[in-house]
Amino acid sequence: MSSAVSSAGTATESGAGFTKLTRLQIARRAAEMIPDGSFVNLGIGIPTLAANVMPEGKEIVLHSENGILGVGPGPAEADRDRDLINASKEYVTLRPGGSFFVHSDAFAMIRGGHLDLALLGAFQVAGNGDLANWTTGDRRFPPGVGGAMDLAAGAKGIWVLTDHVTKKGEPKIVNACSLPLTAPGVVKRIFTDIAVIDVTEGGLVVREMVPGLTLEQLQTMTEPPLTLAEDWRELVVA
Amino acid sequence: MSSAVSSAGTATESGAGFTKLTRLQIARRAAEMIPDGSFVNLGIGIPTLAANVMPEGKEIVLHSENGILGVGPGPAEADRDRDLINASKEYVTLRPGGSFFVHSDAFAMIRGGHLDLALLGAFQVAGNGDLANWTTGDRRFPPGVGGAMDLAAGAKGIWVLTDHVTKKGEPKIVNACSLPLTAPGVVKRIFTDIAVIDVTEGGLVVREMVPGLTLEQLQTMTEPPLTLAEDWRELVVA
Amino acid sequence: MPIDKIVPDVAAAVAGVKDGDTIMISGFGFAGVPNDLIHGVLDSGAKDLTVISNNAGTGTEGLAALIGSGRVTRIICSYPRSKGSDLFDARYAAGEIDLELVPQGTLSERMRAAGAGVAGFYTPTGVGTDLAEGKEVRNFDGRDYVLELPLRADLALVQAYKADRWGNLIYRKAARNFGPVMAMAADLTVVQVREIVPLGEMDPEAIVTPSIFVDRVVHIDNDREWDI
Amino acid sequence: MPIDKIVPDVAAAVAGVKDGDTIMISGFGFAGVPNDLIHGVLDSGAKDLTVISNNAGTGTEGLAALIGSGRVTRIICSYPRSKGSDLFDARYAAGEIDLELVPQGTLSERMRAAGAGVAGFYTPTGVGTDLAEGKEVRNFDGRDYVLELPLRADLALVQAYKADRWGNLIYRKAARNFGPVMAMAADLTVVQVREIVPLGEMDPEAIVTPSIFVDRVVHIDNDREWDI
Repeated sequence: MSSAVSSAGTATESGAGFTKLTRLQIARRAAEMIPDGSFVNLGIGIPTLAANVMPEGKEIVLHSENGILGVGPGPAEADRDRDLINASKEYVTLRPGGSFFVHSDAFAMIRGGHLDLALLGAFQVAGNGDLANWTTGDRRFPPGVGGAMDLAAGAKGIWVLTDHVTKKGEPKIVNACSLPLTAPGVVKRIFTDIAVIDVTEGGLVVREMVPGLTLEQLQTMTEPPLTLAEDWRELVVA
Repeated sequence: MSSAVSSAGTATESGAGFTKLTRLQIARRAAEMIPDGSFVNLGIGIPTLAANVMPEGKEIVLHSENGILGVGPGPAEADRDRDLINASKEYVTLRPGGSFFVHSDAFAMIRGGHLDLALLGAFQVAGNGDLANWTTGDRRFPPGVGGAMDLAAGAKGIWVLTDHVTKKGEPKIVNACSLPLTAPGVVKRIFTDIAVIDVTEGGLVVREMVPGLTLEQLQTMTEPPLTLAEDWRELVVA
Repeated sequence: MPIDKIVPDVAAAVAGVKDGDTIMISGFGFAGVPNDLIHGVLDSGAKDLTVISNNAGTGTEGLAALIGSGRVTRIICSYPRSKGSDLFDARYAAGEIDLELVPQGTLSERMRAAGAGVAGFYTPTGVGTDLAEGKEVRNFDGRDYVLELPLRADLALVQAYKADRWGNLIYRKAARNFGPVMAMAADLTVVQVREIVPLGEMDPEAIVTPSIFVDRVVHIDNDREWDI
Repeated sequence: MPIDKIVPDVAAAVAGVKDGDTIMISGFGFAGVPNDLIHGVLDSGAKDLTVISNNAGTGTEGLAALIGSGRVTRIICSYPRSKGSDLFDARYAAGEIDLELVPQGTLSERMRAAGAGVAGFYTPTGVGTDLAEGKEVRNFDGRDYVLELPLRADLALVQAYKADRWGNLIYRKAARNFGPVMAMAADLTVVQVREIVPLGEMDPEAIVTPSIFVDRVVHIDNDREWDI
């Protein structure tokens, strides 16, 4: 990464009049925007948190690739069932109307384009929607891919939920992914701890920014050029 | 067909000291030879009759390609259920231990080589095991294939149950099928109304003949050369 | 808002069907045929239809009626001719309907492929026969296989036994047949059921078609039935 | 003679496993892992094994123990590294185990293909990524797909919930996961269940793995379990 990028990272670290969202708040904002009635898969990481903050008044059906539709929130400790876990291997519950099925059917749903949305984590997202979220390329450790490539290639819409920059302050939204791809050109929307950005044919369009953040500041933390949506709004989450 | 063949047909019609089996007897003889514990599909025609004459003391599980394992005999008229029919569209019953499944799974069982045996009808069988049983090639009528090709290509063993000659007296066991093939080289054993014949790499081997029939007579009704098994026996069915 | 896929009647169930559509119709023999939905399509007036179904209808109602109406220009099936398939037979003899004959297992697997996002698969079925003519044949580990492509539809008409408002389905006995794969393979899956149950009443272990594959459900107390 | 696939103990269940075998092991995370059967294979002494499983084991028992024993020379899986997968991680770092990494949906579909007699299929998963390297890519209707080949095994070890003497199976909740496709894809399918029920007691509409796919069943009252 360039030094310009590093200094942008430093700028955010020093605080510049804005407050980052927590991981749960990122999940909550994404959950709020899921259309009512959608069938949605929640990937490992920040997306999984969304299961516990689904908006009231909407009926959204959560899919887990280990063979569950209708995933509910995590159970009380006393109600944990070793046979009922989600794809992140966390204890979950089943909502009325939920169902269990074989793994190959879970992925038929994914690959066949039946999921309205998959919310995924990311190491990097490129301006053209390329997604890298399965390996950091660190050869000391065995890589793992899980269902990431199937979800990225199969769901009708891919939303990414991620911190805006790495722990070192480097942009995760980049001109071209340096890490191995999960799938090319699939990401439609990016929820970060400071912004909501749409990936469009005309480039990245900022829909929301946290209060106090300017487009210029956001641009220093983002490699591809950003434009601000005419109807952009402040990114505020309960 | 050649005139030699026609005259062979005529010879059988005139009666030559032997009695042909009925269709039910053909089915019964085949059923008797199914190994205990087998999973078996019964095709349309004579094979379907076997469901009602399965041997006592053996447990054989019948598969129907419309999504049933554990097909039982036909019900009394009062017990007919419009939702419970076999691949021949006849009313059937379900045995304890039976199960229902989707059509694609029924054919996964077939194509995946999980069936021990399929008993099929035939228009023609060639000496090399080629099977023709799906169309007479009569262009006045629309052809239908059903599950014949899947069964012929997929089951571990294919037994054919058929009259030995056509209504015109022409051989159905031929040097080369003149009718369109269902699958090449798949038939392992042929049960006819006068003989049981194995298809081997060394040619057709007669295992059983009805009492009074000679190999010479049988050969006149059969195109490929026949050899008699050393341990051949009389084909007698209750 | 609660998800509610239940529609009030057959007309609402098939609303949107249009000329030129490809329509899957469940059923094997007389079991599992969504006869009420078929008559809904007939009543809609839609024409130039392609039908994907195992059979081509018997008697004078249901699929036979739809074919007899002349609105079906093409049928993809495994076994069109049966006792009583006179309406189809006549159209076929007159050259008024195209027939694509597909082995039954290939038919259901092609639908599953469409539903599962598989763009093609190699099957041993049909190798060395007329039905593999013009298709790619490829050898894997010493055996030949035919490349088959997915079959999808604009609309699937399915008969099931019970549904809830999410569209979860269970079927009854051999009437299950093609329903679950057709439900996966169509843009719009419409189901007629004999019973609607409250959400959560179905055993989650026993649901055959999960809600994600179903778009509309209509309750038909007494299925149209007739002898073959 | 009545069909009876029930065997008395784990040793009888895994009898015949041999050096060089490819073994499928059901389970996703800690749900549905046939830990008792895995220890049966461990006790058998068989070596040079290839394991096909979603994960590579955690902790010190079950699959982790088998891998830790050095008897597994190759693993085909989607997600080997988890919290607690230290025994695998060490073998991997030392170059003592080959890893074929397969996307999870491709993994289950390749098993289903093996079980269903499909010799290959085209999937969009992995296109344009390192995991498609060296594989045939083909365009259908404007989109690229990767050719994937079936995955089969000599032996499948499956955990299910209930079985009868024919080998019909039902599973419990998310412990179903890979069990049904593995049962289809192996020459010998061995199942550990928590309960054996009389033939005919299972609802024929709700049986998940029909008897035809199962070879041996062993009753394990209390599955071996441990924290991850």
